[in-house]
Amino acid sequence: MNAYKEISWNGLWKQNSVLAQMLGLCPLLAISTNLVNAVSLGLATILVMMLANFAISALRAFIPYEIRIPVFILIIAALVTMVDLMFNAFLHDLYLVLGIFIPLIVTNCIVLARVEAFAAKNGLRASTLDGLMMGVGFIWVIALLGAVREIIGQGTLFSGIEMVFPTLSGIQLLPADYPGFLIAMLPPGAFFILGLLIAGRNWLESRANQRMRDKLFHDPGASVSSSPA
Amino acid sequence: MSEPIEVAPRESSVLRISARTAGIMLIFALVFTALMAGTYRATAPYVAASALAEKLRLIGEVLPQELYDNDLTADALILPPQDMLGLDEETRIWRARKLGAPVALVLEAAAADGYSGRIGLIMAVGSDGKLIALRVTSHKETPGLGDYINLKKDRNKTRPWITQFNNLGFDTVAQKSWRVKKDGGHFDQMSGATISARAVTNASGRALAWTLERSDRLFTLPANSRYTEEGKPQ
Amino acid sequence: MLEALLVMAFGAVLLGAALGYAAVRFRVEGDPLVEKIDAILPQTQCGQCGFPGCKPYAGAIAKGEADINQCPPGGDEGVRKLADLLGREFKPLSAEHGIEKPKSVAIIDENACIGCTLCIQACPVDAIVGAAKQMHTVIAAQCTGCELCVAPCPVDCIYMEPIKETVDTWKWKYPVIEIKRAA
Amino acid sequence: MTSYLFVVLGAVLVNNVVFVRILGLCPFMGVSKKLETAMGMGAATTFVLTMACGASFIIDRWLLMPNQLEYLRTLSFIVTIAAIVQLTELVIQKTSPLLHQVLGIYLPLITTNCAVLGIPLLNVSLRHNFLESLLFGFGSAVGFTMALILFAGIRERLEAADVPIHFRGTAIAMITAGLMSLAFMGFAGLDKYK
Amino acid sequence: MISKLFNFKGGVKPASHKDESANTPIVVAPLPSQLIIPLRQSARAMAHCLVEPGQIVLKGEMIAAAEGPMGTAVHAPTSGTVRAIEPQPVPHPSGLPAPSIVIDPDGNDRWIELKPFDYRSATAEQTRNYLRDSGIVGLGGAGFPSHVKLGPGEKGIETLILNGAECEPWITCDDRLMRERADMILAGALIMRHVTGARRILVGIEDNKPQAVASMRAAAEKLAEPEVEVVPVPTRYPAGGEKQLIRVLTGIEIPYGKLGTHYGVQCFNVGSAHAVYRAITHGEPLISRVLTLSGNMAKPGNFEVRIGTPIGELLALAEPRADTDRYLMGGPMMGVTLLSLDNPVVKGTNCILAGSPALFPPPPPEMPCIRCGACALACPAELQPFELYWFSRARIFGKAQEYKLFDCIECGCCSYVCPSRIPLVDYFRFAKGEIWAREKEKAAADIARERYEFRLAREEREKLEKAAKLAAKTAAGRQKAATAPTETDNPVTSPEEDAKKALIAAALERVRAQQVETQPENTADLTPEQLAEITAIEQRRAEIREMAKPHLRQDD
Amino acid sequence: MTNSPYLLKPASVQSVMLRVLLALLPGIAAYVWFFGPAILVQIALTSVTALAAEALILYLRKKPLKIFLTDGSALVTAWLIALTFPSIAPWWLTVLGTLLAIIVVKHLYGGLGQNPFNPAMVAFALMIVAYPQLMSQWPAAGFTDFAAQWQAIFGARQLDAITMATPLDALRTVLRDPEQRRMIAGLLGSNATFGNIGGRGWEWVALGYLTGGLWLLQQRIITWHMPVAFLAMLLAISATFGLYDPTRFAGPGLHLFTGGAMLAAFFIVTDPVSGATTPKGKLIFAAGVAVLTWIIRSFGAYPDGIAFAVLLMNIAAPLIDRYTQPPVFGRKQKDGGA
Ligand SMILES: Cc1cc2nc3c(=O)[nH]c(=O)nc-3n(C[C@H](O)[C@H](O)[C@H](O)COP(=O)(O)O)c2cc1C
Ligand SMILES: Cc1cc2nc3c(=O)[nH]c(=O)nc-3n(C[C@H](O)[C@H](O)[C@H](O)COP(=O)(O)O)c2cc1C
Ligand SMILES: Cc1cc2nc3c(=O)[nH]c(=O)nc-3n(C[C@H](O)[C@H](O)[C@H](O)COP(=O)(O)O)c2cc1C
Ligand SMILES: Cc1cc2nc3c(=O)[nH]c(=O)nc-3n(C[C@H](O)[C@H](O)[C@H](O)CO)c2cc1C
Ligand code: SF4
Ligand code: SF4
Ligand code: SF4
Ligand code: SF4
Ligand code: FES
Repeated sequence: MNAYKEISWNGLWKQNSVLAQMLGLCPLLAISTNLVNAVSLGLATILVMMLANFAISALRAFIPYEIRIPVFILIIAALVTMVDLMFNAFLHDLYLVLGIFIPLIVTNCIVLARVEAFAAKNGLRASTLDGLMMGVGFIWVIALLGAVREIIGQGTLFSGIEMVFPTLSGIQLLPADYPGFLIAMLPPGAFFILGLLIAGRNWLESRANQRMRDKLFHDPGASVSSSPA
Repeated sequence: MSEPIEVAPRESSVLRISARTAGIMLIFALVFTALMAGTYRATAPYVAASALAEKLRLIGEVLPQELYDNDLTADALILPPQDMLGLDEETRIWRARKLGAPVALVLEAAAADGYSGRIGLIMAVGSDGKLIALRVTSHKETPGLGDYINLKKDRNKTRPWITQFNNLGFDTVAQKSWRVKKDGGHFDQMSGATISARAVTNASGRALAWTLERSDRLFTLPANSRYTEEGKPQ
Repeated sequence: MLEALLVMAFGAVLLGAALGYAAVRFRVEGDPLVEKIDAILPQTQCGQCGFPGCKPYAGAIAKGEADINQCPPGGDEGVRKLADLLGREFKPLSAEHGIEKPKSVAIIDENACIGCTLCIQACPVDAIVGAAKQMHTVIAAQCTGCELCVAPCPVDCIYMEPIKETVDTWKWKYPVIEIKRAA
Repeated sequence: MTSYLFVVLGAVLVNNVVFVRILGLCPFMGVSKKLETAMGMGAATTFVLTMACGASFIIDRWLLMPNQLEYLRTLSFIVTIAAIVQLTELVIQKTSPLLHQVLGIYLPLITTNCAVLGIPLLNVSLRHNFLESLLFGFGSAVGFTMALILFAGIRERLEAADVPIHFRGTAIAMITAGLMSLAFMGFAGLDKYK
Repeated sequence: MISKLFNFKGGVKPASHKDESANTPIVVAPLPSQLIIPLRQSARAMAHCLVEPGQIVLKGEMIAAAEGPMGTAVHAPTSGTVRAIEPQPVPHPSGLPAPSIVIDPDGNDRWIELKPFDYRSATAEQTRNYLRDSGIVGLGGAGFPSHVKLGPGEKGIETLILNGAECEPWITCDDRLMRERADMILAGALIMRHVTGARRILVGIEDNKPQAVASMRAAAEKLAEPEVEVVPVPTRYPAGGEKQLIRVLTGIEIPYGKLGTHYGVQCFNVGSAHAVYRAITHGEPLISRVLTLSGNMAKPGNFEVRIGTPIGELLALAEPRADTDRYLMGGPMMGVTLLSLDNPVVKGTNCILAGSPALFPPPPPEMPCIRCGACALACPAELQPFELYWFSRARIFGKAQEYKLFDCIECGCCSYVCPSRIPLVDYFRFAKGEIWAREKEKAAADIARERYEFRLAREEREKLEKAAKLAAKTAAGRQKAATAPTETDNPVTSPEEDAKKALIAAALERVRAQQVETQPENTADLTPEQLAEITAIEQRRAEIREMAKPHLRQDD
Repeated sequence: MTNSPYLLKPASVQSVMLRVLLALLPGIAAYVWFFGPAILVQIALTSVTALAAEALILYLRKKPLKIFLTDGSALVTAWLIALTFPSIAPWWLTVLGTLLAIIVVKHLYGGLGQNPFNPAMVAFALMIVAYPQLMSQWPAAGFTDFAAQWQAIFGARQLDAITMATPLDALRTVLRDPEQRRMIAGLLGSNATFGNIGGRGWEWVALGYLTGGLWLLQQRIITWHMPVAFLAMLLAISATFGLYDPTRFAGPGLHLFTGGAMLAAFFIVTDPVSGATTPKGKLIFAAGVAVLTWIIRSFGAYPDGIAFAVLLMNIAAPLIDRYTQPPVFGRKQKDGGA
């Protein structure tokens, strides 16, 4: 159980694909113009990651070392193509919005990196969980980025939701005469906001470190002074 | 499968290794291609349906469903690239009829002189010579400034800019007034972003004129045939 | 369907063969990276990194089995160089492996030494001379200050002495920036 | 003839892969700490991407399109690219161990540089012919290399700057990339003068 | 006659303050109460002490001999008794003490017998050795041994340059020397020309010293020698820098790491020429020099001072003002702060400057560099000081070296002009020191690596040998096999282990050592020096062992 | 204790920045004369914002407030923002621009002296991308009614009466319309007398900047390299193309005396922090800005390319510096192993 917890924690925070490993940045930045796009792509990514990790973990015994990369890529590409076809068939509007970024999940470094670093060495259950958690780690970041960019950029949230659920519609979060800050929607804004997110993570990490250090170096001191001699 | 793996690479010849890897690649390729092909087969009808729906939705924006009763996709002309319409690739003209009588032509056009390049348009021209409605299908105008030509992006929700073309024809607005006010014409523009408005207005005027000149022929050519200019050989 | 399979089969066979061939033809031996890492390590050979010497630690880094911040004698400076070499992000020295100390040399109290040779065997760089039952002495110039000889000595006659500054070894200090917070 | 020039210039400046198309960011962030590595990575990517564009065009036109196998594009392109990359890697490893060391883990990761797949896919959707495909690939790669090198130049300087502690490293690099991309927006509109 | 002057880039023009001390003649300073003569002559060389405490020496007697190629001799500046040979504070930015000879003067100031040196009949080599033994070093500040600079070099020397620029504010000792002893300076220069075989002599003097120029010109005319030329050069700090002066007078630029001799020029301070003259024609070794006392003083002036005079004893001559808060040795641009007034005058001391908060206000706080480029415009070495600063500050030393950190001559022009008041030179000194230290560390690490690897190889070999022996033994007699495992035990034990256990282990160890007969052979690859050291140690040890025998614990 | 040199020239960052501010005054005076006091309001707004932002960050980073607040660099940035933004831009626009410039572009990089990008130009670029319409409403010449300008900055905006397209913008509008291209010769050619080149008033403002800039040169705050290279290159390229096809390309008069060309030549391109620093590098940098400015003005989507051109060259500055290091003393000629 502990191992699973660690896998989850790695995926969600410690080894977070984006914030810690700086992988999978392209879809992250390109598709996070609003929350709905972001989450959609995130879900597609999770799906691919789980399937890929599962498949490769299952097949790892049959893959010789020299051609492991082509084979991994072959498998991932096949999975991505299937997801792509599904999007085209069932979420056509979204398919048009996400454009080449669905096929590009293939090259999302994080998929291949995980497959190579984890699934190729671990069991089925752990690998699938790793795929899931890495994916969730990706999706929360891209969703956060999407939400922030959408709010700052145009003052709305969930705009474009009708592409997925035709009955719903986005909400205007800021006053209607909010002029919008276009930069947030454009590439520069994506970089800026991601930079701030990373700095935020650094800040949290350093605070955690500090707390740990305090625990290590102060608590014993405190207990010594308070404990009876 | 497991047998070749046990062969230590040092002992095997280059050829054998090549053959072995090729074999494994082959198997993986076959299995996964089969999977993909299966998915493709399974989703193909849905994909086609989605594409069709997309087209119909676009048409629906300029031409209300109630106005016609024929199957537009079956009653279309193939239109080769047309300079007058600003089109540099093959498009289609859909012909709407009600009870067999011509109702409207739906066609695409483009303005090449937008602020940031091409603006794609779709429009429905009624058999009475009026422009039923006009929409922008694609553009690269500056977000927040020139993008009001897109109905969805227009901040004026009560009377979006693009709707002022609804149901106008050269009878109500003379062809030489089919311009933005800034150029001495009939149509409003958004101050500070005249270029986009001018491009759309001028392109729509040209397209309307083009259509009206040959509207009869457009309605009468056989379905799914290729449109050619009169007098020119096929 | 059939075309798809054929196309992919064709590609797969071609690629698999080419790659298998290349993998054998172009195999390389040895890892020059280890040498490069070893060149950065301070060669104190103290084992504080958790490996029996600098070279083994270098090997572990190259294989990705050890982090780059485990060598206290190298200090933050050393970590920075490793980070540079390996294209990784700098991280401060890991506290569990020890802290950077001023460089020092071992001194054997010659009066107390019983000549047991334990320290000779502990010294990773043969900086202690002497033979069984004779007193031992550290050749200061060759002592790396690893402290490995201190613990084994049964009569506790080895101590570490920080190297003193002389006019010749003195260095200019980092200029202090004398901006005090106004108000 | 000039249209070919515009393909290249457009890919290098106006629609720069990194700053405008937002492709290839992982190596852009990862291999830009030093100028020398940036140059090496740029050269490797240029080679691979140009090759990939040529190869993928041929595959698309001669194998996939005639057989209505467009859905195999992603797969066949990426596998081709992976093969090109791996061959390149093996050759470099043998012939120039130094370069191989410098590029380290990033050479195999060229495969996962999404620009390397994205550009061939864009070639298809932009309906480029063979020469245009090659030039587009080359131009994009040059744009990538340029971005990488310029970025490395700034990052080397940043190393000595008194950046607030939480922003050191990737965070400030990200913000720098944003400002660079802002600067590249200045080229907007140049490509419509075809 | 007037040769074409060249220009050097950069430089600054601080107020010169020469008038304060330039107008009074050189005064001979009185005999101090004690003399402290450091054995360390320059960064490069340490003299070899010839005297012992208590020994009586005469004025001019050699008390330490030249050692090594860069060494020069040291002489007693007056007659008296050697009180001690001990570390004393020396004028060095570190303030650390260095070995020195302390002499109590007897007040008689009795000369040793002086013999002029007939350089015309001696070989150049002999003259150089004579100068070395007369303790002649450059008096321009760096204290570089003059006999080395007088060496033939690669191509021979064509031009001899006398440096009378004296570009630092306040300092006027060379000025006075040129005004008062122009003949001697030129006579010294002619000797140097003879030794080097140079063709011409150029004397460069900043044009803010017209009297010195006139006096030198007059002396030159008297000589009636061709190819001796006195050239006024534009006043701009650091026109007196060797490379800058050579550039101005000849147009030759000498890069870092090259010496004037590579280019056929050599540059000497006028004081050095004067000292050479005195040594050759009068046989007087270098035991005194002219220096300037100026700055925040009531009676600034120039004084002929014995080397070794404690600076504190000198100051009264010029009557420092009450608000003096520090003393500098050297000029305000390159001098060092004296950390103690006990520091003695050394051969390179050309000026003692009294400073006050008004003269040298404490620098305002350092601001970040705004890359304004003022420093680059001022740098006579044509460096980009702000780039060097940027890298030195962030400790990116490799880059600093790439940007030619070591070409910096530490003239201080960049710090002088910097609007952000950055102590640039301090950063460069820091960086240079770190780089040198690092190089030393690297060399040490390389040696350590070698020795470590050698040891590993040796252990490997020993193991193999042992195994072979063991195999032989087991073959010989099976019953002994039982003891074998203990022999391979690793004797290195944990610190917690108490001494007794270790002693037993040690005893076992010896038994084992005898058994296997493999003694540590780590003395195999030592240099003769090391071997000598070891023998010395062994000797010492033998003595100690004798002394310590009763106290040693019996271990068997 | 301090070390040598003990003498320091009386110079400070503060005096450098102060003189830059002084040098801006002639241009500002002309600005007020022709376009009313709105610009003064903007300068006040940006100055206060910049100082407040600076103080906040210094406080957060625990740096000495007084020294850095009084160094004047934030004010230079602030004034340049005010001068490059339309003087009747709404208050929040300039304030937002200034905040981003000071906080993100300057202080995230460590503050004074460390920013690789020109803060004022980033502010301009960010705002013209985000709010192109607001950033292109310039006051019409002769329209100096303070009340209306105040209204434009702080109140509801009814601008049509008081704005006009700047010449550069008018030019691009015309260039875009093939039918109007024929008119262009008239626009570009006939009116080209001083007082009418860059639109009434603007060339006097430019002249003011020129005066101040020359004074800065005389004060040795800037060197000749940047202004000369920038203006010469802009002149050369616009003259060449202006002669080649006067119906498509504006001539040098328009390029040099409209928009921010003069301001840029002396105050913006010369920013020491974000620009190149070697002599050759300065020439390349400034010439590069000129070429990019001309390209963006002539073909790009944004009317004035200066800001983008400066930022683009900022990106290249570290590399320019690196590859144009002047030879060090004694290392000019290749000789025996030197
Ligand atoms: C960055 C920028 C982007 C612009 N984008 C557009 C645009 O997309 N559409 C447009 O019509 N005008 C755009 N303009 C404005 C035009 O340059 C021009 O000022 C305007 O079309 C003239 O309209 P007016 O005559 O109503 O002022 C833009 C201006 C700038 C500065
Ligand atoms: C910046 C600088 C300024 C110097 N100024 C003088 C000077 O004014 N007069 C002088 O004799 N030496 C000066 N020197 C020392 C000379 O470079 C050089 O060492 C000296 O002239 C050599 O003569 P010497 O060996 O006889 O001392 C200066 C050195 C430097 C680095
Ligand atoms: C550095 C800089 C300085 C500027 N200074 C002025 C100026 O003094 N006067 C002016 O009219 N416009 C100035 N501008 C704005 C542009 O030159 C240009 O006129 C304006 O952005 C375009 O407005 P438009 O969209 O109405 O054409 C400046 C821009 C920059 C980047
Ligand atoms: C000649 C000169 C030009 C300057 N130009 C600018 C400028 O264009 N933009 C700016 O933000 N600051 C400018 N500054 C101010 C200062 O360099 C700037 O605030 C720094 O970039 C902040 O680190 C200038 C300063 C000087 C001395
Ligand atoms: S900790 Fe000691 S043994 Fe390990 S690398 Fe550093 S110096 Fe070498
Ligand atoms: S371990 Fe101690 S007692 Fe034994 S030989 Fe070494 S110094 Fe002497
Ligand atoms: S003079 Fe000072 S502020 Fe100017 S560039 Fe040099 S170091 Fe920087
Ligand atoms: S101290 Fe060094 S860097 Fe500064 S001006 Fe002098 S030579 Fe140049
Ligand atoms: S996701 Fe694009 S390169 Fe990594």
